[in-house]
Amino acid sequence: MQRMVNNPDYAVEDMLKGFVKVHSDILVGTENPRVLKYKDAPVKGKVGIVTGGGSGHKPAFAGYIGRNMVDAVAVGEIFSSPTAKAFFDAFKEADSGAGIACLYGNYAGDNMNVKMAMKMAEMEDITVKTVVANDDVASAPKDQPEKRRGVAGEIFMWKVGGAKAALGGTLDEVIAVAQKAIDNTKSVGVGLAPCTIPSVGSPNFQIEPGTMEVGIGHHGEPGVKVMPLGTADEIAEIMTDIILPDQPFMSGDEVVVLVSGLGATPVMEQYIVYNRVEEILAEKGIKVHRSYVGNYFTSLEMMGVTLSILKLDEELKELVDMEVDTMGLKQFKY
Amino acid sequence: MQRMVNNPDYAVEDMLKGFVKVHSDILVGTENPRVLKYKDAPVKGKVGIVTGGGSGHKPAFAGYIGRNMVDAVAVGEIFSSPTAKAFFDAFKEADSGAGIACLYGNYAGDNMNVKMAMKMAEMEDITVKTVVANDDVASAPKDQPEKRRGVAGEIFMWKVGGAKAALGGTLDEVIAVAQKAIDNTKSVGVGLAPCTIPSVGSPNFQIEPGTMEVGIGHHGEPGVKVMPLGTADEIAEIMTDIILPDQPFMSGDEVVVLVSGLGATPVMEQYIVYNRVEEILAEKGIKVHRSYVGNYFTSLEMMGVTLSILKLDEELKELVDMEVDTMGLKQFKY
Amino acid sequence: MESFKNQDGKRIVENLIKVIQENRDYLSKIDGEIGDGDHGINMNKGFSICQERIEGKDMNLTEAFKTLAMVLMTEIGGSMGPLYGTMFIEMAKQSKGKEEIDKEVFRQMLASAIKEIQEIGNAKVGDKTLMDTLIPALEAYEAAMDEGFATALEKMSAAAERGKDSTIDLVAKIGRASRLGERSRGVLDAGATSCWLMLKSMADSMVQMV
Amino acid sequence: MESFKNQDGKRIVENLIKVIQENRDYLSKIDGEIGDGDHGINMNKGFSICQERIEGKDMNLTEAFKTLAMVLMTEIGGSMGPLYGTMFIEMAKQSKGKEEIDKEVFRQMLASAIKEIQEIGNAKVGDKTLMDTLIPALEAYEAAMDEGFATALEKMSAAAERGKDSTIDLVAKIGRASRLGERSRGVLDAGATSCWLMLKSMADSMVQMV
Ligand SMILES: Nc1ncnc2c1ncn2[C@@H]1O[C@H](COP(=O)(O)OP(=O)(O)O)[C@@H](O)[C@H]1O
Ligand SMILES: Nc1ncnc2c1ncn2[C@@H]1O[C@H](COP(=O)(O)OP(=O)(O)O)[C@@H](O)[C@H]1O
Ligand SMILES: [Mg+2]
Ligand SMILES: [Mg+2]
Ligand SMILES: [Mg+2]
Ligand SMILES: [Mg+2]
Repeated sequence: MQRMVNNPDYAVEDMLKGFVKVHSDILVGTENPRVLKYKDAPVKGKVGIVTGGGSGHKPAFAGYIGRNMVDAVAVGEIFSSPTAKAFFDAFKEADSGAGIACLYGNYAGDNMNVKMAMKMAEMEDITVKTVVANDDVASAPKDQPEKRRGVAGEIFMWKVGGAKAALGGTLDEVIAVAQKAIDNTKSVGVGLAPCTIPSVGSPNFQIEPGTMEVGIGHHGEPGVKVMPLGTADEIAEIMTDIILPDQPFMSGDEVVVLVSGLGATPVMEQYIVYNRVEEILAEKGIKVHRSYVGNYFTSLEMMGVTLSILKLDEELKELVDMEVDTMGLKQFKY
Repeated sequence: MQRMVNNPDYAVEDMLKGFVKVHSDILVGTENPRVLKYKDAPVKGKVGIVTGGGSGHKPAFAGYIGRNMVDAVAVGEIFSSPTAKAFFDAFKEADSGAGIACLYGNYAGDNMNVKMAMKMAEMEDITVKTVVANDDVASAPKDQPEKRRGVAGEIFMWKVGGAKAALGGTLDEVIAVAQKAIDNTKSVGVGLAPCTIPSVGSPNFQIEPGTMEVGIGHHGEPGVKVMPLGTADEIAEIMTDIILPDQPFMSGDEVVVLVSGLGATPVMEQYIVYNRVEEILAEKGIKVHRSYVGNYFTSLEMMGVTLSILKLDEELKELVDMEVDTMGLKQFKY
Repeated sequence: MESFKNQDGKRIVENLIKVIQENRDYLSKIDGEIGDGDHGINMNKGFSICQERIEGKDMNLTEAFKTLAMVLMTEIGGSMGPLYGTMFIEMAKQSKGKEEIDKEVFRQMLASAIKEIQEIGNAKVGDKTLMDTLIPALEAYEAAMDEGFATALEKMSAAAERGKDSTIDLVAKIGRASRLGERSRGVLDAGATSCWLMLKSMADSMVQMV
Repeated sequence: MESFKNQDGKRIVENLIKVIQENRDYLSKIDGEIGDGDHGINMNKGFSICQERIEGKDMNLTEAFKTLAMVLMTEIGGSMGPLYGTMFIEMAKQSKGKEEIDKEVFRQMLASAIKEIQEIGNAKVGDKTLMDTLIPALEAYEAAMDEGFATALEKMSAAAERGKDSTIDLVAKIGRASRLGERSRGVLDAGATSCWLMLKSMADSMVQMV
């Protein structure tokens, strides 16, 4: 395992120390070492945006803390849900009295810990409402949305929810629009090589060289099929074939597209995949309003990409276009 | 080779197509398919900032095109200098009559192609001056600066030169401050795993598992020594031991620190290394004014990091802090 | 009547810690087959923190379970934080104020733990989770209570093992592995395995004490 | 006197292209030992583009060399763009207007190419570059000119091979590999190898024609 850590069991602690040092212009640590918050949080009168999840997905989750996006984040072990206490403390750090929108991904551990944290919050009269991201089309059939995982599409949910909150939206308005964002987002992943949790020391799943796993999850959860490794164009076609019918996305739609590397796939190749994705969308009359390519939501040093497509309406477009200043996503508005 | 390409010989072409689509808010293609430029270039009355180099280093080089940074970039094959023609065309695209600062890295191919491009420019009365980055301390002894390679420290040279040009600096002023930035920058790389050029199909160098190569170059050029793989803290110590005496950086200095991943090393680990780097600097009385951690200058899917440290003075500080909007580096100024 | 003193019970938790530490890599390996490979790491980290917290302190079983539960719930997260945190907080609650732990007290501890875990996790027998260990263990324990505390504990332990083994043939219906469908069949469930290790350890410790 | 027609010379370039295409992987492998492994790819890409440009066209040697040079200089980059671009542009220049290519014309072509390459690249014999192939090749050619064009070409080819082989024992003083110091000893230089392949191919083609 060619990796740079100290005691692998404390990789997350060590990472957080460096992270807070580098990004002190945006975020700060809190009393709970597993909770980071926007330096100006709680923002007076603003709905607090909270998320959280396992580590190993940088920039997710803490990298999306910042102006017009996320206010506080609960940080878990690598690939493991944060504690209920961490979610609860994140609620407290982000709460200015306007309530908390907890926007997180659909994983068993996160569901349980958020549920327990909400019980704790109730006792302190903090109003918390949730949106549970389930954009990963390959993780369950369309009629079982409660089984679908949240993947890179969560970024759209945070972007849109954070923008709405910054514009003064009420908790219900923020929740409604974040829910709309994730309902309108479909994602799929393709894995080319596995990743290794440093404290485990060897990959906990395998992808045979010469093959790829279509529908892979952010922790290496197996996909829907293992296929011979395709060209970038073929991979783009396979992914769009899975995503487009699921919404369905149709001629005349305007969308935001996110191709995120899973960690070790060169950014160069992500652009090659994106190029074909946009061609396919153009062929179908779907217009790309905005796109993102890069390592936006990773899985340590896994190889592969996720593709996420968000269908816009006027409200979502305005919120997606809003200026944002986080470590993982910076966007100027001229 | 678990990679996502089409015809590997045309990976750069395919990448550029996607790149221009995604970043149409910042940059545009030009008549020469191997030259990209800032959408507003040439900016009237402004010195044009041009760079260029081999591909495979994303976000470098084209990712630093944008407001207050680079105006035009010549794009080479993977790990191979752009053509003289591409450099020349980039000069033309960036020239508004105020002259061109060509800020590039010290590699044989780039040196030759820039030299030939400057001859072409002369014939068209375009004034071109150059700064040749040579920040890589491990690539030659201090008394042979002409043999030292340019690595991630080039980003500081572009940032500072671009800011000076945006503030209305003359060509000589831009060249002087870019030269100062690179003279004040020392870098070193540590490699943990090799990379593969897609059209070659297998790594062109090896790093034995359990070892690391100290002083490795951006194309896998061998370093100064091969050692047993250290912890993140040890790696930070080895790198600072090489860099700090070379300037030398001293107590009271203010610096900018850049830890860049080489491609496949999880960002998490880059923060772990950074954490120890900042501790070491603090122990020595060196103050970090600003820091960057992430995949800022990569080598396909190589594992490892580079560390670059820039010693500031008041002029450099102002230029480093200036707002910038490129794909690879976005910075708000409040 | 067979029983042991709450005051002497700390060693039960100490043994639990030891067993988890010894099985760190084994549990991660099992989790790696159809999960994400971190089960042993998560468990080991939590139990080792608990070890530091109770070391050298004068504590009874209730307090030791409570310490373990708080560590799991506030410092571990994952699925195990809430699930096992709930388990041990219930064991602490049901033993609280009892000077002697007899077979009826332990029945309440186990039953209450299982009820609350089910409340939060919504898993049932056959879903390929730790419930496949817990539910048959409780049934076996209750059925054998007439034969004495020690026997009931031994039968609980044996039933837990069978329950754990039963997960091999199951298709996961809950948690990460549930997305695998048929591909999750043929391997043990990690949570069911750690749960068996813990029930067995508790039974062994208690049998020695009663 | 031995000579061949400029008009018939296109096949010399066609053969050059073939030889580079056939040695694409070999050249990259050599470059990979102490360079960055792209030499064969760069060369193959340039020469293959040239192939498309000259295919089916009626061209003399001068025009074919010029096409090759322009492709290398404007579409290939790397070190080879300027170095080999310069080489072939000089070969085009020196053959321009000559209906017959005789041993003196070729001498001028080769000498002028080497002079200009040295001008841009600043390498000398012993630096472990393509100069180690070129300089002895020219020397051998000039020394053998009295023995006739064909013999001179054959001796040039043989000297180029020895020059290429001499790079094995050299420490690189220029280019990427120069940073390796002693570690660059023991392997061929990629540019010296491609240069030998090209001189050999040119000599073979010309010998058949004179
Ligand atoms: N809802 C649930 N109810 C009961 N047990 C569960 C539930 N979800 C998961 N588990 C158990 O958790 C185990 C996995 O634990 P662990 O690997 O530590 O957490 P994670 O799945 O978050 O990585 C599974 O083997 C299963 O036994
Ligand atoms: N200054 C120079 N003069 C002559 N030959 C050179 C010079 N620099 C490099 N070379 C030749 O170029 C070869 C490498 O070419 P190539 O791999 O295509 O380019 P790059 O080094 O840019 O990857 C070396 O083997 C060497 O023979
Ligand atoms: Mg986990
Ligand atoms: Mg090269
Ligand atoms: Mg797990
Ligand atoms: Mg090379």
